Amino acid sequence: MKKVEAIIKPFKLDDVKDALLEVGVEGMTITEVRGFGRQKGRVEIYRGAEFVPEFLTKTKLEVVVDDPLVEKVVEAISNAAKTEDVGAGKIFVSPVDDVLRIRTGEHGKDALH
Amino acid sequence: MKKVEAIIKPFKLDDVKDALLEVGVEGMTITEVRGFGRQKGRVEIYRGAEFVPEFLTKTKLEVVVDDPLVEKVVEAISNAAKTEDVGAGKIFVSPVDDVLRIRTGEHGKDALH
Amino acid sequence: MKKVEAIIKPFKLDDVKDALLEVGVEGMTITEVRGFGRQKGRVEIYRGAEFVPEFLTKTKLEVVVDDPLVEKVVEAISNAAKTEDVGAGKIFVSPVDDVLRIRTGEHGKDALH
Amino acid sequence: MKTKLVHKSVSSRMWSALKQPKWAISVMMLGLLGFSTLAQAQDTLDTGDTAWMIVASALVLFMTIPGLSLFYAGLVRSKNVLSVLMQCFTITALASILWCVVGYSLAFSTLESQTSEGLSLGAFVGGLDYAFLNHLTADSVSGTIPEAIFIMFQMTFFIITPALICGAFAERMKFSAILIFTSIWLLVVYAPICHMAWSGEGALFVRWGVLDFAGGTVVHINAGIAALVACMLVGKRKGYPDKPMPPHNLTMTVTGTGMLWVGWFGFNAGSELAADGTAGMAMLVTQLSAAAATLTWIAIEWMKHGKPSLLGAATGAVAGLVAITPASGTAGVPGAIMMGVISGIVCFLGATTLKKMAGWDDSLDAFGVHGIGGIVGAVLTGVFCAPSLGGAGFDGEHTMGSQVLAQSYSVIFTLLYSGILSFVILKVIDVTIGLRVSKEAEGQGLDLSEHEETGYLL
Amino acid sequence: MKTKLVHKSVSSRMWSALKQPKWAISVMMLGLLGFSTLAQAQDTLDTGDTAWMIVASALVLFMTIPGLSLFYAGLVRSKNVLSVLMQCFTITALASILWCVVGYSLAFSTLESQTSEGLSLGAFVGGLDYAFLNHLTADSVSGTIPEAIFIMFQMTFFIITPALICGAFAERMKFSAILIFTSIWLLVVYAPICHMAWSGEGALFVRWGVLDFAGGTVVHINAGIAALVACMLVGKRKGYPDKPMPPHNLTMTVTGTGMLWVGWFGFNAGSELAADGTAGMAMLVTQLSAAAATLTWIAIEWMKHGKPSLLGAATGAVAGLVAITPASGTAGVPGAIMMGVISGIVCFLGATTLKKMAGWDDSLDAFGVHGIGGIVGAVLTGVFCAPSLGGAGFDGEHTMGSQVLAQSYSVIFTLLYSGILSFVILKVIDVTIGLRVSKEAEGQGLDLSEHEETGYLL
Amino acid sequence: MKTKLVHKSVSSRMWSALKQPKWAISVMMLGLLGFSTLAQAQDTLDTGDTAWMIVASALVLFMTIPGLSLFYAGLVRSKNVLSVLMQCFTITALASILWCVVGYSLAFSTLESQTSEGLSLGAFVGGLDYAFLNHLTADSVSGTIPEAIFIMFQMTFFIITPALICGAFAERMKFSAILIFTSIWLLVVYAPICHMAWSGEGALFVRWGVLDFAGGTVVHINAGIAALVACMLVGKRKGYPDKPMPPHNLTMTVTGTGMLWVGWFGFNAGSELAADGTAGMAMLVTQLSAAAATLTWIAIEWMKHGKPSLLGAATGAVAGLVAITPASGTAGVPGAIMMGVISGIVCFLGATTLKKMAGWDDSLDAFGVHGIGGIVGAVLTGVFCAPSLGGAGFDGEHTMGSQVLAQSYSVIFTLLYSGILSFVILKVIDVTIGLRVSKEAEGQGLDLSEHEETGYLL
Ligand SMILES: Nc1ncnc2c1ncn2[C@@H]1O[C@H](COP(=O)(O)OP(=O)(O)O)[C@@H](O)[C@H]1O
Ligand SMILES: Nc1ncnc2c1ncn2[C@@H]1O[C@H](COP(=O)(O)OP(=O)(O)O)[C@@H](O)[C@H]1O
Ligand SMILES: Nc1ncnc2c1ncn2[C@@H]1O[C@H](COP(=O)(O)OP(=O)(O)O)[C@@H](O)[C@H]1O
Repeated sequence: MKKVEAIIKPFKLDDVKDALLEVGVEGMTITEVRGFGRQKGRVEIYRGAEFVPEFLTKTKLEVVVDDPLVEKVVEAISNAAKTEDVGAGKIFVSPVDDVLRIRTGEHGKDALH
Repeated sequence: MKKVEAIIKPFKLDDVKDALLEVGVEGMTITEVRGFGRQKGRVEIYRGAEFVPEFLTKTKLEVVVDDPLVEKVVEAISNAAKTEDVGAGKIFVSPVDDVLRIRTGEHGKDALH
Repeated sequence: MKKVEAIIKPFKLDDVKDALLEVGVEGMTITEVRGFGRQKGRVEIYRGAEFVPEFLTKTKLEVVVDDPLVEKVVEAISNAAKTEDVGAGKIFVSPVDDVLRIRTGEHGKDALH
Repeated sequence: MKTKLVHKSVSSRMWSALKQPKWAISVMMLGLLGFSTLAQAQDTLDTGDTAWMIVASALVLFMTIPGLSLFYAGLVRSKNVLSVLMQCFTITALASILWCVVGYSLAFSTLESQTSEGLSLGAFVGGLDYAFLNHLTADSVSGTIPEAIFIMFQMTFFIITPALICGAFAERMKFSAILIFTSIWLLVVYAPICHMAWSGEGALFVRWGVLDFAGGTVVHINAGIAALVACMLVGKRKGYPDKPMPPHNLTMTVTGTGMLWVGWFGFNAGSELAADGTAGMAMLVTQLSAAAATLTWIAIEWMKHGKPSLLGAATGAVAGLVAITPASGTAGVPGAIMMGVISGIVCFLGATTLKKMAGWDDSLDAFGVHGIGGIVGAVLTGVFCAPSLGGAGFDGEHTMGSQVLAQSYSVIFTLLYSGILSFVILKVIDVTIGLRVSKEAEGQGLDLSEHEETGYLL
Repeated sequence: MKTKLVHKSVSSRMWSALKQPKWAISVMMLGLLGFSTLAQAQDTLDTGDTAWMIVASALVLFMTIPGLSLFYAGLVRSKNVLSVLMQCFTITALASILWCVVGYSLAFSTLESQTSEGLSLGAFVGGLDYAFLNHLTADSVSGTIPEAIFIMFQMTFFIITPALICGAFAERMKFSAILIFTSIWLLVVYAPICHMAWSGEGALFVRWGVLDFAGGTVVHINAGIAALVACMLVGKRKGYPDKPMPPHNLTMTVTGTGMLWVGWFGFNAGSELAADGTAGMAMLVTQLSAAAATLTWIAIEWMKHGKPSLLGAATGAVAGLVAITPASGTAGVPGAIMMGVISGIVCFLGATTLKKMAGWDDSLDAFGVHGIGGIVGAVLTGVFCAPSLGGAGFDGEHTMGSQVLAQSYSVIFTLLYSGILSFVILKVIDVTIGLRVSKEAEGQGLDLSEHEETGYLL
Repeated sequence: MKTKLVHKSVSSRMWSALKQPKWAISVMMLGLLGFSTLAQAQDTLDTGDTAWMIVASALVLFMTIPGLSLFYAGLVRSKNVLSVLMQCFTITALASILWCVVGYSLAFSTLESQTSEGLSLGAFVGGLDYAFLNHLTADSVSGTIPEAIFIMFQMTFFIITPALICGAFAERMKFSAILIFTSIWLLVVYAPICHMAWSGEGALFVRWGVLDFAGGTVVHINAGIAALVACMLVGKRKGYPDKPMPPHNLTMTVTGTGMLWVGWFGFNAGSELAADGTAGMAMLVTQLSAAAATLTWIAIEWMKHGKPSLLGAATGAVAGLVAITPASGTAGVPGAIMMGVISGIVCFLGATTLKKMAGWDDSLDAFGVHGIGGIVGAVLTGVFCAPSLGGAGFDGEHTMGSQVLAQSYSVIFTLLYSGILSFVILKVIDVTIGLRVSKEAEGQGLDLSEHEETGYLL
């Protein structure tokens, strides 16, 4: 099993979610994060004092999926979250040993569906 | 070492924390997240416009533990977080290569206690 | 590739970020979390009712880096985040299988620079 | 000039004229004759009335900043919170200046034309003789209060009316377009309607015998229909109605509602322009209508959805306040409660069923509450004026039927006048600079895209 | 009817009667004789008094919405923020209607009974002759103000008192139960106590010579003891006192405190029912007591915990405002400062030590501050009325000792009357529909479980 | 005593004296002669004036709590939000007590010294005869209002002035040091300046013929220069100016701005001490200056940065309000608009370019807005008093040139007096207990380190 973690622009969340549901994902977890990357924030000016936010509001999406689905999921996210400019985001894939559904006690694959 | 990550209902946090302390866990990290899963939100109605929140407020708990403790920790969380209805939550277990306690520079197991 | 995850005191974020940029990191993601550990909160008193916050506001910093950089990154964080007292924080290192830059579709190492 | 000031105070107190026909007629005669000796005798400052009207003006300004601003700002998504506050705040500043430059003159100057018998330009709009308030000194008196206070009081109405409209096109309209629209609309739509209702006995609505004590037509219907036109021309928010757009901060909305409610005493009881028994009644009926509408709205929710909501309570309160506005000088206790109940029901339908059916995106229900509540209130004013229903009674020339008819004329006239002109103004802006921000800007939120600021950094 | 109105205005100004015994006696005689000619002469509207009382009424309403609402809402956990706001808001609407239906009549009608010599029903409660305010017209005058304003002013007290009680059972009581309790309590408890204190010279507290200028017994003790009974019957919040439940938004609480403080001038100086020197003194002593109590509270915290807190400052201010309320017409500058200091100390103990010892979960210290502060204030009113302490002086028949005794009678009577009846009302509700939400609902928060809404979506 | 009260009311209405030289002179003569019969005749309470002044006092208090508190609190980082609120709140309490203990006496007592011809101590400061307000009764009258209300009204100025200073050293100064500084500063700096400006015809500024209707020197320049000195002595915030420190909650700031704006009517129109035509004009010009400055500020931003900001609008409004303050009794409509435009431009430069160049860390621009706006306003008051510019006209002895000179004297005097004494007071505190919190405490935020509380637990 893998965890696919994507850092995307907040306003893309809806599209990404829909794309994931289409490829069969049934659950996911969202965290509001602040990202630092190439994309620089827009200059905000407060009483003449310029302020370039180094950290931008981003959305982190985590979805744990069975190995066969990983590629599809990555692709789905990638397509839905794409924008032309810097800061479109990143996807990380990392190993997961096990999953447990608390309510039923199911383990592994079963816990995901 | 493993990281045990649990997505639980926010009002269960207290019970889960107590259960973890009992099995010997000494530290943990909590994040407020929004979850998408089978559990659907309750219909909120704003001036007649129905609004079913797709994403529900959940609490993510992360605890890194030494391998021997993993099973006990998963069980402790699972028992304490259980509710009868959908949305009780999920637990993910994933590998961790190393831990460092910043203050002392200790590594590995030692950094956890 | 590894993910280096650090739980630090919020007011140390600036120093840590600078240290990371110095060792060549180009992106990172920040989450506001609440931590439970040895450090206990300061007693807050509301109308005579004492309240020791068990969970303290912490900052979680995640940075995915190429293997050769891991050690330098851990050291950089560790040095910059160090404080004398309990609660300075923890660093976790865990495996990452792949990275994708959404905008360009680049994979692996390339996606990080 | 004194004579004109008499007209003003007479018209503003038309209600009492209606109750005391003989006095009214004699004053009108004086007006016609320009009999200035008595006029001067009457235009003596009363410190009590002045004290009240200073405060009433402050209260109505308080309704806009921060009252209405907070009410609206809490209802949008957090990425647009500042844009709404900015619109209300800037409109406040802009309207204040416009009012003194020419707005007051267009609304309240009553040059020759109004004294003539037939309909003339003066029945519709004022002249330019008060432009820049050149005539004003600290000694100018209007009725029993300083004219400066009368100007201030009416200015606060000039401010809140366009601010109300902002509710309809929230979260998507360009800031520059809003300012241009507001400026033109205030002079071309508001000032004339205000003149027709409140400038004195030659004015259109006054000829018809319309009762609009505190601004049912002038403020609420006027703003409501402009809001409806605007939201249709600007178009729906991206994602509406499929994507839910729940209020981001209801604590803010209910804080604003409290301020609106309290400020509304300035609006309604202040419209008496004096601290007297009618002001007292206006205050009481305002309270009762708001209360009744609040309870009605949450009762409907409770029955329909199983739970009463805070947003429902707040919206109901505003509906009740809107409805009683034109009637606040003439309705009695039972009338006020009835008007609250009826406006609660009708506005509920307006902001929910009707809006859903019609499919327009009146984001914060500026039309649903102010437009519809205003219409309900204006018409019912004619009903609950009846002494048998506890009202202050009709003018000698009117019965309930004819009064309701007069009220309806003013409603229809305002809907048409404001609706059509708002449409024209907005269309012109649309084809020149455009009404709407880019899609990207809308996605990102107006706070950043229009003002480069962020609401909360908690 | 005129005669009765005289009684009313006399009683409300009992303080001045006490200072000018001769005048007081002669007016009382007039009252007894029903000498209506002079009464009519006296009941002439004064625009200055009217202006002030319109504003005072608005200020007291402002104390509840949004003042007290915000004060309380900031203190609860964020999952219950809307429920508190909703309770205060709905109570405002509900009480407004009830007041006009029958509340005002029960409180202020003074039919035959009060003119008789012995204790009769009229000493305890009013009749039904003012029900639905059928008697009211725009010309009705009470003292020097329109009766509509007198009704409005007293209505705002009728609103805030049950809203205060909400602090005790916050975060766990059913919304429906709150509304039922409030409705019954207002008519069965508030209206009679109000009548006994303020309806005129035949009323119970007036016979005793009790000084309660602005509502120490009627509002604060009355609400405080009901709050205590309620929080005991409803039971502790889940987790209390082991789990800390810190305020979720102190910025909101302190905003509400500022509004309460400012609004309190309407409450206290407004209770003079006129814009005169006593109103002026009432304003000044209100300010000083609040200020002294604020400083006292944070000084105690500083000494005890090493740091002064904002919540402490805000709570202290409210304690000082509560305490001075009954004394605001009679205390002088030194008395006000002393009362502030004493109430700061005693309420600190009440909201901390006593509460901890007693173990009850008075969530937001409705009893700890309003109940205890009210008792302290009511008793001390008898002390600081003394001219030697800067007070306005005693009625010819009273010494400090006898005045304190009279005050104590009213305190004990109110504690018993309100305490027992509140208990009965709540018990009945408990066994019928239940007072408390389910455990699950409490865990989830009342915002979602009772109103299906969420406070913040930042 | 009566005579003294006459002086007071005369001085407070110096503007009108200036317009009606003959009347002024005769009153002055009466004052000199202590001609008490007429004085008594004049000191009759007017209920309308009293009603207005009660409310005006409430409005000015409202400016501080919650107005200014919220304005400032929204501008700091969220870890310091409570500390700012706490400072404003505690200062309110502290200043209230100090005012009654001795502040009022130092400011407004006019013992023998002022009646003498040459400059004497009495021209600079009052005596101690009103200490503890021992002279005060409910019957004391000052002009046409109760003296208690005059005391309250002036107290609210005594409260807001030190609260304004807090903007300069926000986010780093010790709470204890703030309280000590405030206490000394109020008695040693504020009270004398207030005396010199407003205590009557023998006082320094009055001798010079200075026009300061509502507190340009007394409040704004006085606070502004003290703020500048304080922020320089306390030092820059850690990280300033490299690290951006954007406002954490602009919704809070703009809410506070709305409250300030509305409250300012109490400040300016209240300074007339009566409900009359001049109060009316004061209200109107206040509105116009604020509006003009708002538009000016955002216009500059729009041109310079491409976008108008909400913070800009709010800051502009305050700048315009500050500038018109001393002129609000004498400027006309065109003058008010011009003063708004000019103060908008100059304060923009002050809060941006000048601050950046000078390098001081005046965190919330207490000097940039209040100091600079105050200076601009004080000087321009002398210009826009001219009848040719719509003003009320000069005293017989003054021309525009000489008036501007008189204004400049008072500006320079206030800058020097307040600047030097503030420096000395702060230095002494610095070397004794220290002005600044520890580095760690600053990093952690003052909410936790100074008050052990947390602003938001959403
Ligand atoms: N090495 C990294 N580790 C963790 N998060 C990263 C890393 N690099 C980028 N991110 C996250 O991805 C977001 C987008 O990255 P950015 O460099 O701005 O855009 P792009 O990937 O389009 O070049 C950042 O805001 C940050 O949250
Ligand atoms: N595949 C997944 N990846 C990441 N998070 C998930 C996944 N599935 C579920 N979750 C998280 O677990 C929560 C509970 O899941 P849900 O399906 O509602 O309940 P249950 O596990 O009881 O069927 C979700 O709200 C979501 O935050
Ligand atoms: N086993 C753990 N798993 C996850 N997070 C942990 C763990 N132990 C500590 N933490 C995080 O690290 C933070 C610092 O830990 P703490 O024990 O207070 O300090 P120290 O590491 O200096 O002894 C905690 O607040 C918590 O967020």
